[in-house]
Amino acid sequence: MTSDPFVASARQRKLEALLFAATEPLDLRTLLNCLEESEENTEAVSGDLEALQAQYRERGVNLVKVAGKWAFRTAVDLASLLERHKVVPRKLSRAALETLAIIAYHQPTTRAEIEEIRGVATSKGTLDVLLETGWIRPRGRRMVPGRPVTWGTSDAFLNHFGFDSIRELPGLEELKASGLLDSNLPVDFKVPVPQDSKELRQDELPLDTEEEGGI
Amino acid sequence: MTSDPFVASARQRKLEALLFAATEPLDLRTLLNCLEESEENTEAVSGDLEALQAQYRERGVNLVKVAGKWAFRTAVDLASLLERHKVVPRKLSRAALETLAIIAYHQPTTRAEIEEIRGVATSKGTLDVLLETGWIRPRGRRMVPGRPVTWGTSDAFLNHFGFDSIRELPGLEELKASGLLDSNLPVDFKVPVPQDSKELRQDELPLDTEEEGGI
Amino acid sequence: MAKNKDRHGSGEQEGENACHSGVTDDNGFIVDLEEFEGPLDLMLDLARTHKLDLTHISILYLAEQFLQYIDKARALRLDIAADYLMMAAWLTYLKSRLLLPDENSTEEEPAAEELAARLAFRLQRLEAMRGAGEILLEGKQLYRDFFPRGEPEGITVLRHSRYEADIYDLLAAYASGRLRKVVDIVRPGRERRKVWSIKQARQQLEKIIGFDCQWAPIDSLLVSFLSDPDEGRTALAAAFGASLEMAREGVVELRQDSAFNPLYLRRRDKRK
Repeated sequence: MTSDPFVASARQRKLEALLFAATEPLDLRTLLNCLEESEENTEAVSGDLEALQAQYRERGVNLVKVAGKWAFRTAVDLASLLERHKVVPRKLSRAALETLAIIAYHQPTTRAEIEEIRGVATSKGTLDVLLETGWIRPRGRRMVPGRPVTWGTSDAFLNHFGFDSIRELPGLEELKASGLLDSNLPVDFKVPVPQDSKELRQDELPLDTEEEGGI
Repeated sequence: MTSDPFVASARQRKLEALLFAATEPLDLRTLLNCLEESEENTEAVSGDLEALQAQYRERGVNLVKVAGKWAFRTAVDLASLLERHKVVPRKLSRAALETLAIIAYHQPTTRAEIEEIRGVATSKGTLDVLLETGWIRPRGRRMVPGRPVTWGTSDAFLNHFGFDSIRELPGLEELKASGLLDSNLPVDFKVPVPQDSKELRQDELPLDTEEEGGI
Repeated sequence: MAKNKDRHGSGEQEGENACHSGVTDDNGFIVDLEEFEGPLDLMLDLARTHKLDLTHISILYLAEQFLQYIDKARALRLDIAADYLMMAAWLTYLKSRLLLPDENSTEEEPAAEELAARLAFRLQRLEAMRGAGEILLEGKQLYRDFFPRGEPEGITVLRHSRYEADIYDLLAAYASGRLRKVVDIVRPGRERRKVWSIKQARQQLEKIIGFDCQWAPIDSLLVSFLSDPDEGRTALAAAFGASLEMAREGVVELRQDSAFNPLYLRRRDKRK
């Protein structure tokens, strides 16, 4: 019966309470003191501690001896249980959304190109946040001086936004029709047809393996 | 044999570890979350907690339910052993203690009602002292002219006095039966039952957020 | 009465309490109103001193005690707070109602017995609450009678971010970002190029004629440079001025077949 009370002697109960309430591991001498037991009972108290240790051996809480002192500790195999994972929903900043969209439409694209399109410098944080979302990935390096990383979207991006293919992103006419883009745009205003093929383009070099994931 | 290991199921071990490690009482929902158990197992986990409670009944450490949450606490009969962990609480003035009792037994109650019962004006300091203990909290506002704040006890109150629910207040039944919890006349004989539920009563309005904690 | 002893014993108290040292009457009874928290408190104290049972209370007797006490305080010229005097007045009234037959009582006024019962109830209730507070303190308390774990490991909460964005946000951010850039280009253009300078027009013409020696109408040459059609007029005017200047310098040749016809321009062939 797991619900039977398990039995402890009066002294074991006291030891249990003392060790539970203690703010640090306690040595035998301190325990004897607290129990107001004489030195003669050192052996007996020691025996009780070992008995308690045995009783708790298979429990979620163990009685352990560290540096000669006794303490209750949660069982080592249950450590992961003591980490509660909490998922915090977070909204992407406008800058991050815009950068993500530019990467989606203009991929493969470099940071410099993103900045050129946005007209402002992209902070390192923005790309970091996007990397954390798992929606963008470094694809390769552009064959230009400096070999900047080219960015593209991942399958996770398609997944999150519910696209079967990147080509389902609305084009210029659809954006105009939805009212998101003004219809009086300059004639040369273009929205590229996005493509996220896994193969590198002619002007892309593979990422060095050790640099993958870096900026 | 007192040194036989006492047996616990895998889930009981986990519950034990969680409750031992926790810095505050945990409710069933939190425990289910930590165990990654589905809602369906609420009953089973609840059963395990009761089994644990029974297992620890005669130990130096007990599993108790306070304010609807579970926590390990040292056995009450061993208090004298733990003298050095005692925290001497700030002594409440007679006025503060009386006010606390009135709030506990008559909640939700307004300052005017407290004054009616005590027959004197309540100084701002009295409520401040009680707020400082964390045992009382402003609940809402009474739907009467002036919209006075209604006061009630907090979970910290239950926690401190070791009650699972406000219904465990000593002498509550007797006071109720004698009609002494009625803030009106005995002839009216409508006996309010103290309740500290988070939901507001019909005659309570929510506090404005910015006023929370104020008098 | 422990309370009186305590209070008297504490002697010099701060503030308003300090001026009222206790005054003992013949029975060793101390008159010190400052010790009480209002008339109800005083009455409860009197009831206890005179061993009155609040459940079968003799309100009349208690009222007399109260009035005597106030009289004593008055004789000793102690300051008496208004609420005590009010209570005294009310008790005098109650006493008279209780003593005299209720001949001229009206429907509106509650019976004297009811008034007395109300007072008895209030006293009982206050005493009950006082008792409840004491019982509460005598009960089990955390860190006095039971203790939590002294050294809890704690449960660590690891926060993971889950980013949320919907397709509308994404497209709106893209569209507004692209539009912002368009506005960036066009707006300063409009302001700056509202009026083309001759110098500006000449720079443009020099670029164009650099790689073409064919006759070309000035207006159509300029069109490719205009992002805003409204600028046509000022551009043409400036270009006309610039072309005259360039013709004078021998860089270009100009031709117009007749008045109001298109004005043609070409680079002068240096080999000629």
